[in-house]
Amino acid sequence: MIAVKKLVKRFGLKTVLRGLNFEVPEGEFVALLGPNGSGKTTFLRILASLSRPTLGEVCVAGYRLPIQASAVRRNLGVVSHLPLLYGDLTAEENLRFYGRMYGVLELSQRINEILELVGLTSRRRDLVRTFSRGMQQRLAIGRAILHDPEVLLFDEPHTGLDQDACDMLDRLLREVAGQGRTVVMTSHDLARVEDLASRFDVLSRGVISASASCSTFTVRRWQADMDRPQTTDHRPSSIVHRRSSGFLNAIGAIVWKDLAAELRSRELLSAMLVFALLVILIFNFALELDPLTRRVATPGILWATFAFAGTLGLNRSMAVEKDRGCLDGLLLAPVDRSAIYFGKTLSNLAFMLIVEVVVLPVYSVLYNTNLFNPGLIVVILLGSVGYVAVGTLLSSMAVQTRTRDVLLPILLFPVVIPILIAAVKASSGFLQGLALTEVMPYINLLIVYDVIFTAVAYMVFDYVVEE
Amino acid sequence: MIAVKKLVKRFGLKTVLRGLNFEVPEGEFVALLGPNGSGKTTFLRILASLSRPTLGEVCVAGYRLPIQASAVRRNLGVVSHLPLLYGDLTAEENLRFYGRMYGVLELSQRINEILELVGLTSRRRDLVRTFSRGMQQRLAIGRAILHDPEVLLFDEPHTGLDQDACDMLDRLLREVAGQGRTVVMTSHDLARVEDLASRFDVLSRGVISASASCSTFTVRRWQADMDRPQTTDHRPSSIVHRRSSGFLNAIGAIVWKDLAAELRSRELLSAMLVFALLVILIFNFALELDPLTRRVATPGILWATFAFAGTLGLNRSMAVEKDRGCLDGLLLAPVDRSAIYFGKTLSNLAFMLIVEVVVLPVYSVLYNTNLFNPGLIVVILLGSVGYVAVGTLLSSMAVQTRTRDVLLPILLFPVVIPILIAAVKASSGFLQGLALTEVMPYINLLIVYDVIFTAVAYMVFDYVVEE
Amino acid sequence: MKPQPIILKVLNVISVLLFLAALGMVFLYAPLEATMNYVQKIFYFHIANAWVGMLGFIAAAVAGVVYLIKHDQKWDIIELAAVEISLVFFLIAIAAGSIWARPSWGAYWTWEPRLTTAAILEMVYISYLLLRQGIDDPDRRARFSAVYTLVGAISIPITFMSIRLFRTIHPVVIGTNSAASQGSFDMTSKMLATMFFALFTFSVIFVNLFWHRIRLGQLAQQVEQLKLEELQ
Amino acid sequence: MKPQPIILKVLNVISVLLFLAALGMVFLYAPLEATMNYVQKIFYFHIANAWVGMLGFIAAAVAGVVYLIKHDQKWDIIELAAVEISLVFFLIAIAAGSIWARPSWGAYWTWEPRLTTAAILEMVYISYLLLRQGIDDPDRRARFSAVYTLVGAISIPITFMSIRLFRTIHPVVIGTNSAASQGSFDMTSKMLATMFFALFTFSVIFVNLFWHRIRLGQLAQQVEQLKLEELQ
Repeated sequence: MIAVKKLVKRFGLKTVLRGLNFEVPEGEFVALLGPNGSGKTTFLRILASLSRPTLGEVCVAGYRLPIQASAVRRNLGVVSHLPLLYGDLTAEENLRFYGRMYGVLELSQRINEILELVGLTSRRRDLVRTFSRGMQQRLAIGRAILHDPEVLLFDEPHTGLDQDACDMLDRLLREVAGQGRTVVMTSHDLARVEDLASRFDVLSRGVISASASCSTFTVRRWQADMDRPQTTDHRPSSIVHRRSSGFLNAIGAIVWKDLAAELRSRELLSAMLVFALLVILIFNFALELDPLTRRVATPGILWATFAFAGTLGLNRSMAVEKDRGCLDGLLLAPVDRSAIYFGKTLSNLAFMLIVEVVVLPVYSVLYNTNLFNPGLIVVILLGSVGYVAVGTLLSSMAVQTRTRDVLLPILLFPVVIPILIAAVKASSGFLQGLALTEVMPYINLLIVYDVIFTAVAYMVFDYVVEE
Repeated sequence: MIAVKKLVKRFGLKTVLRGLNFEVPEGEFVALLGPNGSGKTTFLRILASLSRPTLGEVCVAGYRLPIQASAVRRNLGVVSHLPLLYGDLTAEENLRFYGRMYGVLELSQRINEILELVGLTSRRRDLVRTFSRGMQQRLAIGRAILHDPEVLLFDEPHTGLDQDACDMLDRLLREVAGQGRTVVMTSHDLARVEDLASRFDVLSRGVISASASCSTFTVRRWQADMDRPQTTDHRPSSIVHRRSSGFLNAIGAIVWKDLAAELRSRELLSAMLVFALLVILIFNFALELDPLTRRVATPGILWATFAFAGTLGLNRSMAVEKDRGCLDGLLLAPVDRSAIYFGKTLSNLAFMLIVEVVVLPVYSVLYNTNLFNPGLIVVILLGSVGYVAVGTLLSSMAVQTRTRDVLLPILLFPVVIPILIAAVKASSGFLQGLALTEVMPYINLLIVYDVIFTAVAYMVFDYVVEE
Repeated sequence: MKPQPIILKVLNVISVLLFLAALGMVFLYAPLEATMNYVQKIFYFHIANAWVGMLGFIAAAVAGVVYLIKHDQKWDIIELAAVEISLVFFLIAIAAGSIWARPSWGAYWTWEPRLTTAAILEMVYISYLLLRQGIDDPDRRARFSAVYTLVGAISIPITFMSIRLFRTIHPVVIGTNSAASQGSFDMTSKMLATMFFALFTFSVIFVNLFWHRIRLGQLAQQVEQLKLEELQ
Repeated sequence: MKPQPIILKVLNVISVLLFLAALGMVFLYAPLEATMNYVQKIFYFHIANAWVGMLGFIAAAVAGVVYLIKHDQKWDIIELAAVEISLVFFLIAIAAGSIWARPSWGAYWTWEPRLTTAAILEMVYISYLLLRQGIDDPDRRARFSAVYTLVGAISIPITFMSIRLFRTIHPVVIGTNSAASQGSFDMTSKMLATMFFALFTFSVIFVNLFWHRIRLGQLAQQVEQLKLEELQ
């Protein structure tokens, strides 16, 4: 089911895996032991299609990586020490989101089954943020088997759990693994896995340095099977109906997820709005706007406000994905990476537009100027699209750096200057009632920018998220 | 040496420690075992004076916590799973900084001894950022024993180390502990500590649930003593000369550390400067500054630029302290918390002033206006002091929140509006050559603000850093 | 949760009665103002709301200081209650002020010291709520909130002073008539009586609401407690 | 590190000779311009530096694209070399342009499209360096740098267009004389020859420096490699 030959992985000059060979037959549970820093996580990330092998062959579930990554992802479930769950969604909503990303059919019924299995039916409507670490980890396992994958990868799933939670997790792991799935689980602690695995491989200095099978396993396994007679070694492959999750479907799922989470926490929108109002306040006192200057300066103030508030929103929106490992969760889904890009872009655009829709009337009242102008609406839409198209790309980069606190505006502002110029000019053209012919060059520039940068971001987004 | 009676610790409604009793005689090495989440780290943080006990008595090194925290800190060395070291300083500079914070006399000689002991003499001039995890952990132990403390606390020091590094660390721990020091070390792994400790206590559900002494220890310990005849159980207390680290001394050490690190990495200043220039660029295009408007708008643009670039710098400056646990390192030093506040404030002020010194001439050239005016310099100094005084306080708060990416400007801007107003008015007064009597009200307002907020921040900073 | 104590129930009734009486005084007892006509009636509510907002603002700062001294979660609940009440009443005061100012200023908004300071105060309190939202550990949340209330409480008067230095065209209500063009008017003694009665009424309403909000906070804490116990 | 190959050594010599020759042409061969006098000499260096900056800019973008296709660290080194050279030469071009423009514009700086675009390009490249500094993993650093070079390369022409639409008073050097008041001048054929010779010289210097910088990058990589081996 898993076959790895002469796998080499280098990070720059540092070689982590040095010609590793590894094989797991169908239905076996292999524990991958090794001290911290031995490359277990790197190896598992390669199996999970999250990281590219430098050299060597990797086959998972009958498909080759990285070429057939999408097919592998369809048949793969991953549990890491991060939960890969959204804190501001309920247990049920998290499962629903991932179910849509994997194209699971009859999803509601499947979610009920999973919640029953992981013992969280009574907490289904509670936010994952309020869950204990153990409950989160159980739900993470539920997420991993939601689409009924053939192969399961567990990366130190016991990290941070107390004894009771560990025991509960072990019971669940045994149950999940007992359904004829192929399982690889890493651990730095032999005691943790000896009841579970049928084979132990030791990863050391970048190769499998030892391997041992556990004879007692078969007995235990057999007993476990007796308890649940419906499962067999060759499990029926049609328990869960899946269709290939469509491009638009995945985009829709991501946007729905972002909006649902924001509707509940409102932390991103309220932060952007408060910041936007503060920027306007600061402009007011900094520029001492008398009515005449104000008329000229209004478009500039508006766009500077949108630009500053926008970076705040982009930063937070991506930080949410990164902090709890959710970005990995998205990347594990069998959808095109560009669907992730477009999904995030659309939700960022939605946040930006909501902020603009609130800021415009507030500004109108505060400065006693009428900003309701259909031309202005078009400019704001075009400008926001371009800003968010580049901003989403660059914020996915910024959030993966050490200096993520400060990097986004520094990366973003120099390249969005043309948008800001064109948007300011076009806005002031409409507000001053200029002829359409005078405004059109700027509108055209905005359209050109939007089209070019959406296309470029679409093409390079892969490189930003894939290792 | 350590005596804890009926210790209770609650976080809000959640009780972590439930009447814990714990005693360690002088010179003993106690291993504190317990599963993840059992409260080991919380307990050690209380012993380390980093967290306040809710109820109960805690005595460390003969002093009571939290009343005699400063005396405890003088006699305490802590190693946690975070290195508490600055990546942009060399090994030697890190030790020098902490030595100054602890008031170690004959520091250079002591640093040489320590580097020798932890085997890093050859790497003394390399940045800690380039060290492997194991080297960092060894240096962290060097940092902990630099001031020759009587009590050592180790919080899972093996986390994230590979086998070789663990072995090396064990040798070092044995050597360090063998000098008659009292040691408490937490672990979730018995195998890890059985060679080291003379007693094992198990922490479970908030109390010590079991305790066992290791009979073989005495023999081993005796052998270890034979190897190094100079150490005795009652070690001479005068190996390292210390004086009480003065208030100004500690401030100086912090400022020196920040400037030295920044001089090397230049990442904070360059980020602030680039951002400042970008803000000016955006203003230029947003406001379409013709020469007349420009004259009026200059002070406003300058101050808005300083305010925006300032939040970036404050954010990064505090994130550096927080990310590698260095804030804990500062808090462990036997100096008043307000020394930490003033030290950070002074270095933030230095960064802000450097940025302003660069921005002013650049702005002068770009807009062909003369900004060299002694009055303006005074205003900039006064404004920056107030801004940084509040900003340092609020950024120490913001960095400890979940939404740290976005929170600082939102917290800071509403309360610094009076500074911005007064600074803009005073600046434009000086630039337009108004009479001093017209400008003075604003200068006075700035001074009042600076004095009041420095005093308030001084008084409340304790509450921001202490748990 | 204990049932409402008798005094609170009595206070509920008194609050409603006082509010009705105040309404009656404003619309029936107080004379119509000459230039602004019925719009001037808003003035009473504007003043009363601003007054209550101020009370809440001060209560929050005091609760913050007490929390920092006592480290008792109770004062955090009180502080949050005061902030929320202050937030709502200041918002009403600002809205009422805008409507009242519309005829005299020709715009819903002017950058006038009191109005602007109230708006900035609203920002401080919204930032306060965002700060609370960003912290999960209740102890730290309470500590940071208290510190921020304190910083806000000190900054607001300075903000007011600085904006006042900056510009001022707010109607000077009680005093000379010189600023008539800017929306001031003569207070008759009946108007004055109505105003003070409104202030008194809203103070009682404030105490009543404050009490209710604190009870709500305690209830929320108990719910949290129960959830936690269920978890363990 | 291998010693410098023969071609590189020859190139070193040629670069120096060409540079001396260009100096000679600028100061001895090219005629003095009537209104601006010696200040106009700067023009040749301004143009040549801007040209080399442009070459480096294009080289960086190409190297970025190739890196994204091949994932070979070599192209990252080339990209960084091109960016650094471009950064320095554009900076010189901007400074030279400012000095040259001083007499005709009456200021060191005008918000003129070419100058402003060059300044924004500098910002893009400084941001590029800050991005690199913030990433420790060399693979990710190379990937992100390549993406950012690409984004920058596409944005810069659009920036130029938008600023051009926004305002323009840059001297139109070759062409009509209508914009004389804005600092343009008539190019004599000798001047033209000098300009082209300067362009050629600086192109050779660019190739030479580029080569040296790439070798330096490789050297740095080897040092890193050695340190890593020592660690293990």
